[in-house]
Amino acid sequence: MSPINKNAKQVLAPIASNKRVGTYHQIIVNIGDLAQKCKPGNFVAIKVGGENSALVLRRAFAISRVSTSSATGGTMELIVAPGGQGSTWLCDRIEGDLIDIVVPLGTAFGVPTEPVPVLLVGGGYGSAPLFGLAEILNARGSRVDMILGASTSSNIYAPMEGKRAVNTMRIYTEDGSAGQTGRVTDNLYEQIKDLKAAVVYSCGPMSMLSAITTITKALDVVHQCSVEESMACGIGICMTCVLPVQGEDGSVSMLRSCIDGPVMDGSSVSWNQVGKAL
Amino acid sequence: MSPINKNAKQVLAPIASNKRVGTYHQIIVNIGDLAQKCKPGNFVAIKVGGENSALVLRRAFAISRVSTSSATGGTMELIVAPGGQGSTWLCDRIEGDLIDIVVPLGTAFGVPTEPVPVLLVGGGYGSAPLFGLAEILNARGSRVDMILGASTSSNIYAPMEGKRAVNTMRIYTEDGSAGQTGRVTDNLYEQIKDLKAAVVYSCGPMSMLSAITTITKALDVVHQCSVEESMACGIGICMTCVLPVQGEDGSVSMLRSCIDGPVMDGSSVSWNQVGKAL
Amino acid sequence: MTTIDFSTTIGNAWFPAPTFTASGCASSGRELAQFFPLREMGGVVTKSVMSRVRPGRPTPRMAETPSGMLNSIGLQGPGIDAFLAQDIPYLVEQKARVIVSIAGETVEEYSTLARKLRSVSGISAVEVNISCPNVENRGLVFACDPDASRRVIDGVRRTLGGELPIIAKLSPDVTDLVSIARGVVDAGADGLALINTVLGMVINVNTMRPQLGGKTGGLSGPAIRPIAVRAVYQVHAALPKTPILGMGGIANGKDALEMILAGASGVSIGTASFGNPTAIMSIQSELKQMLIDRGFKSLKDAIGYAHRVEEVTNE
Amino acid sequence: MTTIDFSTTIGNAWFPAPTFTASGCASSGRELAQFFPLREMGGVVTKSVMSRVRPGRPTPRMAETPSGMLNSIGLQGPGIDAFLAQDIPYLVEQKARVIVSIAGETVEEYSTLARKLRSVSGISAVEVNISCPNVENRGLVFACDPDASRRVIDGVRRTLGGELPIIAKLSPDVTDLVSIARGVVDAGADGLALINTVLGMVINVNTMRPQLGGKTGGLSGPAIRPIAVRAVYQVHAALPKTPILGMGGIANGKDALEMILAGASGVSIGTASFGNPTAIMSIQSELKQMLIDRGFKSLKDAIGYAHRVEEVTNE
Ligand SMILES: Cc1cc2nc3c(=O)[nH]c(=O)nc-3n(C[C@H](O)[C@H](O)[C@H](O)COP(=O)(O)OP(=O)(O)OC[C@H]3O[C@@H](n4cnc5c(N)ncnc54)[C@H](O)[C@@H]3O)c2cc1C
Ligand SMILES: Cc1cc2nc3c(=O)[nH]c(=O)nc-3n(C[C@H](O)[C@H](O)[C@H](O)COP(=O)(O)OP(=O)(O)OC[C@H]3O[C@@H](n4cnc5c(N)ncnc54)[C@H](O)[C@@H]3O)c2cc1C
Ligand SMILES: Cc1cc2nc3c(=O)[nH]c(=O)nc-3n(C[C@H](O)[C@H](O)[C@H](O)COP(=O)(O)O)c2cc1C
Ligand SMILES: Cc1cc2nc3c(=O)[nH]c(=O)nc-3n(C[C@H](O)[C@H](O)[C@H](O)COP(=O)(O)O)c2cc1C
Ligand code: FES
Ligand code: FES
Repeated sequence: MSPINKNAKQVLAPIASNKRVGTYHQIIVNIGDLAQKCKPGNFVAIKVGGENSALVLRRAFAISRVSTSSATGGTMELIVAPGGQGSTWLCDRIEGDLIDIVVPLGTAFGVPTEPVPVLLVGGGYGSAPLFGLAEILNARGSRVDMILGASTSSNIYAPMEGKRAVNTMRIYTEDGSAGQTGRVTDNLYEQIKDLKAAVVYSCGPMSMLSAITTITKALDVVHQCSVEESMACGIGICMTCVLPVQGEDGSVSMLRSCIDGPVMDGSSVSWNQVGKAL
Repeated sequence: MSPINKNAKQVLAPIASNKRVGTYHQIIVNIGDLAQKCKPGNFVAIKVGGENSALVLRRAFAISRVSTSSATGGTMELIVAPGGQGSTWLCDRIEGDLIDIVVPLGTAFGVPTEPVPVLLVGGGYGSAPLFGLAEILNARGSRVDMILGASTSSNIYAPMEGKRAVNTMRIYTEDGSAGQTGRVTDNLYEQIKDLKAAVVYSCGPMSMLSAITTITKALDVVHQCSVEESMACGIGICMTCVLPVQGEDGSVSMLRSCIDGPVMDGSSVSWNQVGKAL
Repeated sequence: MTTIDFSTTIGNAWFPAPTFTASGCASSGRELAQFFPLREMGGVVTKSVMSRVRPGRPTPRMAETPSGMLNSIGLQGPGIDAFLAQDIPYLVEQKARVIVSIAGETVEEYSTLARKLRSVSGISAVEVNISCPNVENRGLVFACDPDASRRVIDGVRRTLGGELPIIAKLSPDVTDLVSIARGVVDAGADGLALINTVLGMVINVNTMRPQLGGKTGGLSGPAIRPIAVRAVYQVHAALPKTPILGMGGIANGKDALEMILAGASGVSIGTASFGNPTAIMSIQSELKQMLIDRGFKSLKDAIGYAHRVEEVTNE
Repeated sequence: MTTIDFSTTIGNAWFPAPTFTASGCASSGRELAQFFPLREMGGVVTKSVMSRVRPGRPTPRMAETPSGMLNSIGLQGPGIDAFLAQDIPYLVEQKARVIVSIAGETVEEYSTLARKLRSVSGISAVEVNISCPNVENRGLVFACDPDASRRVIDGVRRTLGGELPIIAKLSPDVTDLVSIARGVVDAGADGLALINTVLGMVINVNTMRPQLGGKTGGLSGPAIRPIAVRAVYQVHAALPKTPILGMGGIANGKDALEMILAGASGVSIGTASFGNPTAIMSIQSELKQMLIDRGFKSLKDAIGYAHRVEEVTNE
């Protein structure tokens, strides 16, 4: 059997809860045993709009955390920003509603074999998958520090329970409504050095990932980032979600961010060629 | 102001109740003062499918009855057969849901100035508007008899309370599962004669209306029928819902069944030209 | 409240707003007047009228399709004389601005129709619907034949003289829309209406025959909007000075803005009015607000804005 | 359980079921194999492959539209040699029936590609995607040019000899689809694939520029189904003996049946697989059941059934 998405299944899953958190919705979905197959960084593709819908494509959402406790029977948590038609529809679902999902999809964050200090950087709802990751890194003995940024405080997603696995958390908002005024990248160079971080993990807007890569490259630190490109299928069959990625031999090719991503090695992404013709 | 649909309004109206009756749904909608403007035979055009829906056209439904009592604040009753996408969506609405309606539309059944015996003939959900009509005719002193037909018993819509205004009710089913085996037109000629009916009112499939017209013409009895053609707009702007109708001068022209109907003089409809090029 | 110059022009015709009915989607105007005053929109484009009374195609004349519909009306209508006697006076009385749409089966019929319009007052422009079968050429649709298209517009231009603006309404069912557009503009069209419906068909899986009486029908509604936007964008790129009335699936202010940015000077709304009788009014106010939100001082500044040349940025 | 002969043929190629992937909507096949065994459908139509490696168009490459989507992939691919080395062996190993889709920028490139296919085993047919810009003729799409279409198919036919069936894939963006179809059949095509995507555009109302990196894109999905059904119906009426692979917005068994009744011998499923990875499997079983319910003993009896002549009834 092919290794692509080898654990992915299409299932109808019931919503366990849907709670507003700031501008986001925290949506918990019962996915049973599939929860055991989900790794931090994986995403889920959800059918939106219901019957008779004019929306024909699934929407991708990062899996924030999974719980495999026998009490809940396996759940995954999503952090959804109601924006356009599909995400608004999803945020309108209530407990018990069934949603059609394909999960788990895509690559996962690589976890170091040794407990090394790591820094997690999230922008907006991009912090979501970092909390699941933090728990695992923390459990493996890594020191985990986190930096979150957003345009304004209500766009910062930083749940109480998520902070348990984190050593320090620094917050930046562009309007200064929470934490420091500015962007996550403002003092990133110094922070990586101070923390002696061996790996930077990131998730957020593409411009942020690109800026982080510049810094991690200068410091020669590993940067694993979760990218976000428009995806029509989420399973590797349409070629819409591509990013220019440099191979071992230096040549750049267009890789699918749904199966060769969303977690990619930031230093291999040819950021200045994103959105340009090769 | 133009006389076309002069009372029609587009409003968001709450569903008061939705109850299954046989294969149909009896749906009651709060329409406030608009109920006073609805006459038997009028119809309502309802937006279906909800937000993001791929269904772009309204669906027409005959108004079965209205209530203008101050207790309910004005309601209309619909009898809906869940069939395709739009009607199924409507039947899935629950109490309190708001629906986007345009009401009242189309022509109404003409009520005789004198109390004369009348016969009401309905096929399937076509009986719906006849009950509201029966109440008015009965209140005006007419003797009202009714004949209902359908393929099978569960497709007969004949509510208890509806029967109050009716003198006799005869039922025909094609499979014999209720009433007599056969069609409403089987003994219609004799029944019209026996009842000395001065007007036949009908609503149902086009083939039934056509067959009734043959009989009423032979007996020289007035036949007011409510037709059902595919309607894209329901308000007279698209010209999709036309029927060949003979004018005073004998010439046949294509009239819109949404504004020159749905109630039409059966003898003026050129039934054998329906669906043909003029 | 911020204001904006919301007016638009097509040839020498001025309209206070860029929102119009689409031909054949407002009947004579009376039916919509129940829902809003006709003078509040940019203008009424009337149903394409022919010389003589036309019964149109057999029913069923419509089929709903995903995010769209097919229609096969076959230009049912009362003929030009009855139309001018009954409908125009009503529209004028309502203070509506009127664009009369004409359709013919021969080049000559179009000219005859144009002749009848010359002396009629209260008409702002003539829309020449050339998406009709040419009986003189095996029923080939005029708008699919560059030469026949040109000849129709040329005949109408000569007949009308220079006064009334002519808007040629084109079909998207062609290999090279830009060359058809160029041809009719060369022949004297002041503006273009894009797009007419796309030829389609639905087969009823129960009867296992075509659903429409006329077998094929015209596809309209949001389903075709990307085709319409592309058509307007392509033609505006080639003929930036020619005003375009953009249409095809416009259902809200955002859709109207998309069409304006692509290069339309005004928008026509058809199918959306079937689903929502007051669609034109809400589209109009949403569009105005969206233009204001984006800092436009006038509608005209937004026309074709999506074509602007990329500023060179050095990051 | 009632059974039915569900098989279909295109030229001399036999398929146990009439359901195929649409080119470019199943990548190399491996990705879908996670969701169902590839051999269970009629066949895999591979992504159009060119001579050399192609990076494709810039992102964003897609935009969702009402009941549809635009794509602008630009035929990204590994080139024919890598494709034959990596993808074909996998598909053969999976016991999938394979239709290879080829695309070129010159008439010569198509022939070159065909030559490479001659000696490859495990291929059932070749789909020649001629909806590509012809670099030798101002980038005019081959399928929009009757003469260039014919020359491409003629070249492929000569190169392949008589063995592998050739399916010419046409674009609906033409004035006269039937004449293009006739031309390629005369030039040696055994079958036709209808339809490729319809050219469209979306403008982002925030950036106020075209949404796609490539500006225009191809419209697919249920929105275009009425156009596809019409295309298949028209071409089947003109060329009743030519097998057609029908596609465009097929999302369930009913849609597939509609296409078969219109005249398709098989159906390809593209966009529906994006929304539902197992779409092809459910379409296949729904279609089979609907045919049985309607009393068909074999799929072949249903092909083009909507064209049957009206029995004369005397009512
Ligand atoms: C790998 C991945 C992970 C994601 N994780 C999250 C998450 O955890 N929380 C969350 O709220 N959103 C997430 N998104 C974005 C999400 O998939 C939707 O795109 C977003 O919710 C907007 O969809 P919409 O239907 O509301 O908007 P619409 O405007 O209706 O969307 C139209 C189309 O554009 C695409 N699109 C719009 N915005 C984006 C975007 N930002 N990125 C990619 N495609 C877009 C949509 O997918 C859709 O196909 C993720 C996207 C990807 C690719
Ligand atoms: C004047 C009038 C009164 C009606 N009254 C009733 C009523 O009281 N109760 C009731 O259940 N239905 C009634 N109908 C039929 C109703 O409008 C819907 O057409 C029917 O419910 C099927 O719609 P759908 O969305 O479920 O089917 P779909 O298959 O999704 O409909 C597709 C399209 O075909 C049209 N269509 C399908 N069936 C019919 C039909 N039988 N007549 C006309 N158009 C059709 C639909 O309106 C729609 O545009 C009436 C129709 C008209 C014109
Ligand atoms: C029911 C109907 C009737 C139409 N009649 C005409 C017509 O008479 N003349 C014409 O030029 N276009 C006619 N059209 C095409 C519309 O004017 C318009 O070009 C097309 O529907 C696309 O716009 P829409 O998607 O907003 O409806 C008709 C469209 C519909 C749906
Ligand atoms: C993302 C995408 C990629 C496509 N790539 C190709 C291709 O490489 N070659 C080709 O002939 N058609 C290609 N097509 C067109 C499809 O094969 C098909 O003709 C069209 O999408 C209509 O079918 P659908 O509505 O089921 O998707 C592509 C379509 C899509 C959506
Ligand atoms: S989203 Fe389709 S290949 Fe990645
Ligand atoms: S339904 Fe549109 S005119 Fe009657």
